Amino acid sequence: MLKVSAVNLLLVGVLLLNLFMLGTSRIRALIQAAALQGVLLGVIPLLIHQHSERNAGLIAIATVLLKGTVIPRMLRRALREAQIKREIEPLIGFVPTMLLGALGTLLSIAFASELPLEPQHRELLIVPASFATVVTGFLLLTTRIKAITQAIGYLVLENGIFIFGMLLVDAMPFLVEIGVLLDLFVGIFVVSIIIHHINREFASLDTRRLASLKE
Amino acid sequence: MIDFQTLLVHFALLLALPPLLLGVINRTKAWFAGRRGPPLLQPYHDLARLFRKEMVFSRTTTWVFRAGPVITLSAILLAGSLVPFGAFDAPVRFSGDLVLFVYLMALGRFFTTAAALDTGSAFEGMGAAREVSFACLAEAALFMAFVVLVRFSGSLSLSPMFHAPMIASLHGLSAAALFLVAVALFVVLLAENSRIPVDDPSTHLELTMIHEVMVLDHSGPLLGLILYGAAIKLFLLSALVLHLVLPFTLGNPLLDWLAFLAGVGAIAVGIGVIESVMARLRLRAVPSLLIASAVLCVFGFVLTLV
Amino acid sequence: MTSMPSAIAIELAAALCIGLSGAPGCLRRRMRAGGQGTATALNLIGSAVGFAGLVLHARGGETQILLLGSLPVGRLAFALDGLAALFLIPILLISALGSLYGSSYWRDAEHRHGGRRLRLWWGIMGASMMAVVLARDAILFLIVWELMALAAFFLICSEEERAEVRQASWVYLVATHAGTLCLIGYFALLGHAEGSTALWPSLGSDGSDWLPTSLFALGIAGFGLKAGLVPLHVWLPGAHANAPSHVSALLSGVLLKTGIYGVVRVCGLLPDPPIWWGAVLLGIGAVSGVLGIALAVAQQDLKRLLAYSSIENVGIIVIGVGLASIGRSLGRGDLVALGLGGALLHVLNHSLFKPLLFLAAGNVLHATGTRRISSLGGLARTMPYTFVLFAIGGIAICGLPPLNGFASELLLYVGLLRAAGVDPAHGWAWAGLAAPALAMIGALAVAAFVKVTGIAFSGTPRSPATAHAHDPGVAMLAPMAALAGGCVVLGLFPIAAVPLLQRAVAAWDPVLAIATPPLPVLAPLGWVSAAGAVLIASVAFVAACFGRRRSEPATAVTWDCGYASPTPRMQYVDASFSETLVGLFDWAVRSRRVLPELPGPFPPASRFESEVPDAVLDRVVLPLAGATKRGLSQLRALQRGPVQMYLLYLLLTVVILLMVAP
Amino acid sequence: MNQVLLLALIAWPVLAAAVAAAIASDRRRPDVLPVAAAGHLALTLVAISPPSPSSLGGWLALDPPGRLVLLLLSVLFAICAIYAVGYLRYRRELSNRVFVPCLLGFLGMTTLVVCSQHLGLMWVAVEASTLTTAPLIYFNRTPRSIEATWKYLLVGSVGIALALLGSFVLAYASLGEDSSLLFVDLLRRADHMNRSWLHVAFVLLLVGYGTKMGLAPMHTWKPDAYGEAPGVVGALLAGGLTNCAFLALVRVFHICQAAGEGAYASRLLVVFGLLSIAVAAVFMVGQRDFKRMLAYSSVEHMGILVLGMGLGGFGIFASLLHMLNNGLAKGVLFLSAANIHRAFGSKSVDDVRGAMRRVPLSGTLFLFGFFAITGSPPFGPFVSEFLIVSRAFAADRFLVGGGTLLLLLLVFVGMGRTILPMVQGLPSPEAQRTTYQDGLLTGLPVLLSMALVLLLGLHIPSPLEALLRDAAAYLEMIP
Repeated sequence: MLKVSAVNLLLVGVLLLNLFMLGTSRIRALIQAAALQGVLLGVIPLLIHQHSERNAGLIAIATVLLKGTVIPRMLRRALREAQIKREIEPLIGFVPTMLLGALGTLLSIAFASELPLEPQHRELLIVPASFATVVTGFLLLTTRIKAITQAIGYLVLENGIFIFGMLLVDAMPFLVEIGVLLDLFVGIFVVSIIIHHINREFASLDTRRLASLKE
Repeated sequence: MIDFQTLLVHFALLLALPPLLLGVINRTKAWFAGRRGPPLLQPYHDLARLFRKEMVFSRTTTWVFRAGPVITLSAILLAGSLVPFGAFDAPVRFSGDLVLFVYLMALGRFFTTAAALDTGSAFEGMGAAREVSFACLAEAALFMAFVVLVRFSGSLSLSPMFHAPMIASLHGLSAAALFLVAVALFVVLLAENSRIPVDDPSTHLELTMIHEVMVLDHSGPLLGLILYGAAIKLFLLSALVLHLVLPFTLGNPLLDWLAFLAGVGAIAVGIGVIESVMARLRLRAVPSLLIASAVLCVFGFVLTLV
Repeated sequence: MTSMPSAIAIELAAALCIGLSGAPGCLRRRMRAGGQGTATALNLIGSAVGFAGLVLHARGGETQILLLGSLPVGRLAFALDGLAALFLIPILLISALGSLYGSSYWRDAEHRHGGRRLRLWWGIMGASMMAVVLARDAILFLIVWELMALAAFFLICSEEERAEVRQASWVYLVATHAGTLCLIGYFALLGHAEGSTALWPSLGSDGSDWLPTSLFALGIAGFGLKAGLVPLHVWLPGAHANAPSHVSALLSGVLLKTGIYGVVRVCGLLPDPPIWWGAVLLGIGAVSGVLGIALAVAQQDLKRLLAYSSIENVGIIVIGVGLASIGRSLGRGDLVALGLGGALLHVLNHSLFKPLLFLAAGNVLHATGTRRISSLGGLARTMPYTFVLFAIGGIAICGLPPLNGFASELLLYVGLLRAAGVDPAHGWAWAGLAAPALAMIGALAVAAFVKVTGIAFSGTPRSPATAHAHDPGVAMLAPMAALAGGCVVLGLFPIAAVPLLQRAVAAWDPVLAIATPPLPVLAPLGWVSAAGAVLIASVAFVAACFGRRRSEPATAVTWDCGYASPTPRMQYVDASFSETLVGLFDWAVRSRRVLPELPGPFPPASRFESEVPDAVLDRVVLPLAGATKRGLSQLRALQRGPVQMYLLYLLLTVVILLMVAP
Repeated sequence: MNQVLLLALIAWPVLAAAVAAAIASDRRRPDVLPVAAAGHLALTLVAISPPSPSSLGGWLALDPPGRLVLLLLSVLFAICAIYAVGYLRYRRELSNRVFVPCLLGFLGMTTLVVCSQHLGLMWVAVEASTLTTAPLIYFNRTPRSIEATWKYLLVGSVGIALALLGSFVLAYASLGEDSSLLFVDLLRRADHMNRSWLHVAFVLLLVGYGTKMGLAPMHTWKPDAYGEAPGVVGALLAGGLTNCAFLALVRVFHICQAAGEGAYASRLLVVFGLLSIAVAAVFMVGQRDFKRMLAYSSVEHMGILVLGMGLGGFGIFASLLHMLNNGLAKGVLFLSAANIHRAFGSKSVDDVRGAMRRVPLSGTLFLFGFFAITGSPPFGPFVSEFLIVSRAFAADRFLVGGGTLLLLLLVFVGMGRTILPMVQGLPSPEAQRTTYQDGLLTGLPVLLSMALVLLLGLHIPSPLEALLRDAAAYLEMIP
């Protein structure tokens, strides 16, 4: 029971971080928030696993390492290399995006309540939190202009999916979890390389310049 | 089938009478104009004179120019053997001979117009163009009339078809249908022989619009053939129309022959009268006249359906 | 009985021989005159073998299927029945004569690039057309059908360096692909109804009524596109006009007939089709005939004129097929025999005189370098043989006695009139209305071909090239002479074709065919021969009466009503010749005119131009296509470039799908 | 032997990739490709012949559809490997240090996708294959190619992420005693699955793997990627990667059918199929860039694949057959298009004229490839498309069948209007200045794949037919 409330507490934190990420205007803060979210996610498996502590522990460590430290560092490096203004340029303003995010959260909660859950997951906020985070990721991806902010959006999207994975921390084999994390890592790695090249070719990370291929 | 005893009489009439028809027409017109006019046999004299004359050919012409009148005349003569005269069946008759009749006429037209174009003269080209253009409508009208008669007679041969009215005309509706067909056929007759109101044969050659202008360059015997053929064509169509205006027989062969001659003469007089009292139509108006005649036949056809 | 498979085998061997005729040439090194003789020889041999096979088939009994193996979903099934045999004749004839003609018309010396490719596809086309009529399996049929279509495409764009050729071949390609798609639908539906891909099945009439109807519609659309029925004829004029002339001959003489073949098979689908099938076909046929020939009269391009007259002839043939279908619905064997017999006889006839005309046009094009009728003239003097052959073709195509066109049209007239008038109780009177239409078609055909012979061949030359034209060599004249001979023979002795027709009709509708008197009883074919003979005799006689007179007659300049020195430019030209008729059909033909404005009493030199666009292609299809393209290009805004937009599509898709999820 | 076979099959290309990376010289490096391809093909032929191998306790195995895809993949890669050697000779100015290893890595990862019998593992493999292809698209090092890569990476990764979420949801739907993510277990427990979770899972997986396949409206990365990538990469993506994604989708669809939700899934598949064909047709009309046009053609045929799958019955057989036909025909088109691109130095239709005279072999094959891909007999795609339309009629879906035929006509017009002017006519003088000529290495592979397409149209070899029938039967069978 205690575990459950603790987990929900963490998830609420995650949701708040979502809104913050949608609202903030500074890329550095955005990266911080994403990293913090990663750390929070890393803690959750330790709380909700039934058995197989070892795997849960390993996963938690890997998650915290990757999402909390390594990936944010890569992003910061990309940011440093690209000599760009630290402001986030939204396609639509911050307030509208926040409102959309809030709306998305509400919808996710409503939608999640439609779906039947296993008895041991009834009280948990996992499903709504996961969907809300996914929506947040999408919002970052679709409303932000700088390539790097989109990368962060992708990271947040993955976080949301990771949250859903908590439901299956027992069913899901260790190998797959690690594989997923590894893929995420490589993905972000390749993305940051491409960001590097974009910056070199276009002297900016403004994706509005990446619109020469069209009908 | 062919029966030879009528064949002789038939061809005798076919070859002898047509120029006389022209004479009758001219006399009628003269009478209306208050002149004495040429003697009835004048056309024979003209033909005889032409056949004696020399020929002059344009340098641009080829064998088509010479072949045209010859083939036309032969086609018309052959067609003539299919047409029943008065109460008598045609010497040659078989199921489907009506198609042969129409297509022989068409063959004649093909060569007349080809010969006209062979001279390369603008006038004759003009005439040929009008001839073929109006024929499209005239042939449609003619065939529409034939369809009605086929429905009357249940036969596909000219002789039974044109003798059918004798039986059918008792019925009121069919009498109406027959009347429509008769009018249409008469219009076709005028058009095919380029008489007024479609064309005026008696004007000076260059000013006539269709037939005469096509034969500008023909001279001597060839011209004679052409005129002779035209006369035969007129005679044949008049014989066809005759069946519809007096659809009965007297029973006695001699009387029937006389009735036939009188009838054809009467039609010739009628043509003469029309030529005297009517003016020539504007060229643009000719198609509507022919279409009208075709429509009459369609009405006749519809009447046969009820 | 046992001779039958061997007959099929012989036909297939012939097809193989023809199909490979172009291959040896391609094996030679480039730029070396390759295998022209070989190709022609193989074509001739192949068609000889094919005719031998036909003779064998004529001896032997009824149809048997020859199975050679399997395809991914179908079987390699062939069969040779009366109908197929009849359609094989034009294929064999024209592919042989055409290649003979082409061997000197399309020399490698003049056509370095195209030559060997043309011969290759020529062979393939001949073979695939044979396979089309022999095929007895839907998949096999579609394969050879498309092979034929592609071969025709490559033949049409033999001179692809010319823009108009590319345009014409493109229009053809779209049309034929549309047709193929219709046929794919047709055979898919047929397979659904029959449960097999075997051809040609006859459905039980108990099937739900919409299925045969939709099959009929699909079949007529698919095959009608190939046959060139109005309004599906859009590809035909351009393709025929721009292909090499012997290819035009093959297209018009044979390719269109495969479409007719399909239409005939489609009409054989039901044992007792609804009468409106036949009525629709009669209507389509009449419209195609009248409009086709009306447009032909209006044409100013020799080969386009011939192409439109092909549409007219296809219309005539389809009238016959419609009559046969009506006869089938009424259970009247005489109508079936006369309608289908007339149609098939006209198929044979048209495959004689139309190639003849196209080859003659080829001679003219070869000698003068132009297809414009109004710049020709006087060819009767410079190219006498070509003129005679063209005239024979022209008279025949107008259906005038004593040539072959008359016999087939006579059968149709008799059939239509019998349907209207004879035994009215079991008749369908409205069929009678098609007879005047046919008569009008005939008269218009006379107008069209009088115009060509008169303007292009008679008179005086209108251009220097025309003045120095000359007849081609015997290698080009001989095939034409053969075709002309065919026209005369079939015209004088149509009886000769009767056994073929009887077998074909029997293959199409065995039930009614048994109870029907033979064609010569139904139609006066004997009288046709007699009339022809008498006509020729009387012409000879009258001519003789003049022949013995006088020495050389005097010659003079054409009498131009007193004007002493007429020039070639004063002659009547084709546009003015057809002016009246174009005016008469203006509602369909819609000619474009550029009238000169004549300012003041002494106007400067000015010109009058008129052209006749295709009623359907230029006024309906192309504008429609343009509008569609513009409409679709509006949708391109969906892909403007920003990746955010694309990601939004993903999100929306997911959301919508989750909303509609049950 | 049976145990290690699949491991070898996956490890061999990866090994080759390592070797290629180790080789220093740009000249020598490409020669690794044919060797690796030959080895892979040999192993494949062993693997697809019974007994079917499996290893890692059933995580790696070859199910009947897998055999088909593996065969196609291996053959296509062999063809492209030969071609790549010839192609890279013309691109000496660019280093292939990344290109060649990534090609081989791509082969390894796609093989892993085909062999993996575990939902999660399959996802990992698909994502990995996405990552290995990104550098391939970026080969030309131009701003446009960066843009293409960026879009490919972002859209692809997000799509794949959705697929991951879908996999999790599916796993959750079948949660219970002794549940695992092995397909056998999922199939076995299908009828206990929770319906509403299953629907969510299928939607997410459809969108996710559909993005990878390039179904409309998730196809947006395709024209950019195919347009900017080298032709050989385009061939591999259109013929290989998309089919792997299709295989993944088919496996999920199979589970849905087993769970008794086939009707719902089929409806979605048919809808997406028709939508993809329609969208492709719309964007093909008036297309000026012939490589982008091929991309849309790929979208269209992905649509046809899912359409056939959704129609069920012998539509499944047809769809699998069409997968082979389309893969090989795409090989013909992309490779010959690449040759034409080399010869004219432009991929805009306005600059390309008379390809049949400038590069006779490539031009002619391009034209015939066009006829093949538009479903003209006697080429392979005709058979499969005919079967699919017949299936639509047989299932009384007459509107679907008729609509498909209409759209196919529109596609034909759109493609033909673009392609015919390219191959016909006289080439412009600029075209004569480029050095490219059809050679053995760049011509033969195209000819080879064309021959295969033609063969499939006229006669399907009995072993292949057996494979197809097994696969169709396996997908129709519901445990």
